[in-house]
Amino acid sequence: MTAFYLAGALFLLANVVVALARVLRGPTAADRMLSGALMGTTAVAVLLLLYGATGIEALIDVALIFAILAAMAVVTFVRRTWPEDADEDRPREEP
Amino acid sequence: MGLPSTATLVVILVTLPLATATVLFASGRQPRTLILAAALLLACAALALGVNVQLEGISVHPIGGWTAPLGIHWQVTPSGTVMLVVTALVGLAGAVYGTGYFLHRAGPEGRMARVFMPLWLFAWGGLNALFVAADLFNLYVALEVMTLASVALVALSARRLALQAAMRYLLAGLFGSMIYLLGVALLYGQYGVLDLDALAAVMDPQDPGSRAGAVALTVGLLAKAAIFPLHFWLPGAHGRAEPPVSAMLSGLVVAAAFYLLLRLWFGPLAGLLNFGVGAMLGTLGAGALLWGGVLALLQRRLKMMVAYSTVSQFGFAMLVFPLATAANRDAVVAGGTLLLANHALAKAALFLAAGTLVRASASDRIGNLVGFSGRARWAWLAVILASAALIGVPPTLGFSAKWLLLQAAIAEGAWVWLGVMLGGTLLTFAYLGRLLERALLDPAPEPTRPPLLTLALLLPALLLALLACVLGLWALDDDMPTQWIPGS
Amino acid sequence: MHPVEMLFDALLLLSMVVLAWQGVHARNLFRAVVSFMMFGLLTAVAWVRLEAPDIALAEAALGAGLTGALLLATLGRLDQGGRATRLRTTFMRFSLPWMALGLAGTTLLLAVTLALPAPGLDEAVLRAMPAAGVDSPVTAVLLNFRAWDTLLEIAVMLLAVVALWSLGQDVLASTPRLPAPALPALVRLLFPLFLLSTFYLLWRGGHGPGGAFPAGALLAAGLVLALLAGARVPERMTGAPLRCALAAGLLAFLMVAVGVMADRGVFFAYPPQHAPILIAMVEIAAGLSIGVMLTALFLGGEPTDVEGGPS
Amino acid sequence: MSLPPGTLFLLAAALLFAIGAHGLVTCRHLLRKVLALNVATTGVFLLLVTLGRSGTAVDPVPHAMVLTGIVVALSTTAVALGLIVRLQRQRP
Repeated sequence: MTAFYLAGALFLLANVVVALARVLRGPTAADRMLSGALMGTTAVAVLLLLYGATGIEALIDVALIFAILAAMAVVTFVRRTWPEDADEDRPREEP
Repeated sequence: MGLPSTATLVVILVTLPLATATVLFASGRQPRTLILAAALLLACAALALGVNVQLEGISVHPIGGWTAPLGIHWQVTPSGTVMLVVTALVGLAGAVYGTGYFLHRAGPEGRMARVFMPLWLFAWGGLNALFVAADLFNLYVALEVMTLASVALVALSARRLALQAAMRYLLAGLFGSMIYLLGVALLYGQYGVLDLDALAAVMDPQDPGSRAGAVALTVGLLAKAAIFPLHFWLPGAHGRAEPPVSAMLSGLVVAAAFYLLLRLWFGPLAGLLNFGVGAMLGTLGAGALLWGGVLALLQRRLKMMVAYSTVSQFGFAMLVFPLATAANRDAVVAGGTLLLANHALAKAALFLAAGTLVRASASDRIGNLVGFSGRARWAWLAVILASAALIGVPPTLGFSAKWLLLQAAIAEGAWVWLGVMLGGTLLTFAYLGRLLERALLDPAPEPTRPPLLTLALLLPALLLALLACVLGLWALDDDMPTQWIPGS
Repeated sequence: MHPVEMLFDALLLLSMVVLAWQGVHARNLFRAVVSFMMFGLLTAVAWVRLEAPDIALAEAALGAGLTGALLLATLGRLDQGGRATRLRTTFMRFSLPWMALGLAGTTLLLAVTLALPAPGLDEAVLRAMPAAGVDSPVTAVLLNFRAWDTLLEIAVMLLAVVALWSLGQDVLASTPRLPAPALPALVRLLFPLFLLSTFYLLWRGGHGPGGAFPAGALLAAGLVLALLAGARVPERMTGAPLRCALAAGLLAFLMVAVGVMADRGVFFAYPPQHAPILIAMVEIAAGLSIGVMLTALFLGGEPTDVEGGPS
Repeated sequence: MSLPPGTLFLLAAALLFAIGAHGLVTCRHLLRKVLALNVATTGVFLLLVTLGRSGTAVDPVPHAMVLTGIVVALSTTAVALGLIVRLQRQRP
């Protein structure tokens, strides 16, 4: 059973990596932010599966915090940062 | 004796500044009597602690009743106590100076008046916590309190250059803390203890963790103590800040990082201090001595000159590492500690007096300073006394400190380091002499509208400078503690 | 170790390293910030893998949650193309030598750390647990064995608020970029949930992972969301009451630390029979105060006026 | 597999530390420097906790240290970000 949970977690982690590619490629700020939110949701699922594998109850709390705080980043983004970066993936500044 | 016990005094010294700062912040007001009473009480507690240490020697005070290695200890050492006393003197002087410098102002600068005292007390509390700490991680947190308060104090002067300097200082300080924490992690991974004495008991110079940890701790502290070549942040931060802030930063905050170097290299890391390490640290010191001294000579602005002088003086202090051997360890540690104390008192006096002179002259350029006249005369007197202490004219504290180190160098036959020390002293003489010569022999005309120089702006600098001169007599006494820092 | 676990760890850590690199060097600043936020998220998962649920909780709440919001808000406050945010660096232009140095350092660090025996203090903690007054070992270390560290850490936090206020800037630019009509309703729905989870975590802290810091972070998140949704701080709350709430955690901690000296004359030595209740008191005061402090850190200035968007 | 336990985590910690330190030195934008500093600090935290685990049982002391460290890092980051904004608003 543990192996099953772990395999599930691994699969979801692979999904996180796919979302990561979207974060990196954009092209718009909203794309990045949304795929970031997706990563957060997937992480909640990963944590719950890890709870299944290990039985550490605190993982549920971690997942709870992730789920609750996911709103915060997106709301901050919408209220404070957007649509400053809504346009193309232009370099905001040279590195 | 009617003095409170050492443990009580330590509790007062570490909690009172934090509590007062918090209360000042919460009330949003700056009642002058409360501030001065707290500062005075702290100074008395530090002096009483000094008396206790003279009688009892090194003492250990577990916090929460937990013994090492699980719990945290406070450790009262002669070296740390000298720093506590000096901190209290400079802290008190700065608090008095601050009431004269900031509180009369209204308008946009009222902001500075509002936040200066809480930040000052936070820094004071961080320093006190650091000087009694005997635990690697506790030292990290105390360092962070000190650094954050110092950065905020530099940023108090909202001018652009000051803000930039504060940013640079913050980054350098955080970089230093991070590397220091890496060292803590490595040593914990090797030995599983954080207490300095417990670490000294198990330390094996051959272990990879102890070597790597020692390097990391040292690099982190060198960045915080602004030792060449990691000094780049210091001149701006100290030169651009408000005068009382510069006094605390140059006199105490940098000294605290350097004190920690002493505490570690002559405490738990003592087994690693061989010829090569000493020579390397000494070379860095010689570089700082030369670089800071030459740049101090070239400065046109008074406070920048004093700031570069700090770089140079801490280069001098680095020479304790190559001079130390098993035989003269305690004398060298004593010399290093007294050097820090002398520098703290003299440099704080110099910065406070510089602030007064700059205000009286309405200019920061050395060429435009008011001459030896009127009330500015008292500020100049403080500059002269502080210069004498920095150069090391007998019988100042600077002389006693340098004398101890010179003796060690002669006994070891370390002629190179002896030469560096003499050269550094000459360089100090040169740049301070240039300041005195410009102002005393070639005075600028009187200001048309002389600003009000209150006692609060004149007295603290003068008293600190006087103390730096007079304490040298105490330091030549035979009653000096034999062991300044507990060794392995 | 199970091979699937190995694979999981490898993938997790690889993603973390890639995100860390992007978080520092991404071409676009916004991309860097989002990468850094995701880095924090995966770090929390890494803490879980290291059997450190307490840190995972704190990282999820502080590292990933509030830091991300703080960075995004800062990004919104910076003008574009402003050159003022850069430091002049003269001798650090060349990336390659530094990179070589970094790789050498990595190898050295790895070689050293692999050889460390890591004895640890777990046995000492276990022996002292019966007298600690709490069941969770991490809470016992934080609030009893090494409580002095924690007190200084709360001082650092309050100091950060004082420092930010001393910079004398306004509360963050209060004109929201876009209208968000559904937001107030959402926040009204979520806010009780935040409060509930705050107290849940405070209660958990006594016997499991949880405690003042994650709880405070959740409270702060709730308050920040409410402010972002346009809630106003009542004017009578901005002066002394706010300052007192900020200072309350540190003051309570100091009072307990000094107050218990009445028992045995030792700083921070809780009397054994009262230790649980005293620790719980400290934890609750600290948790609530931390919530307010974190909110103040997010706002970034002294709220002299009202805050929030159009209500 | 014959890797000693924690090898992967130690490797990641070392890499993160190096990435952060490298970024702190080479980046010019202040916000990036702050991010780099945070990355490096995370590397140090990871190192601490991994070392705390490789003994017989889980050692809570590094956990407490890292919790303290996270709060300190957040506080200093907030001050740094405030300074950056202030610096930019300041007209020369």
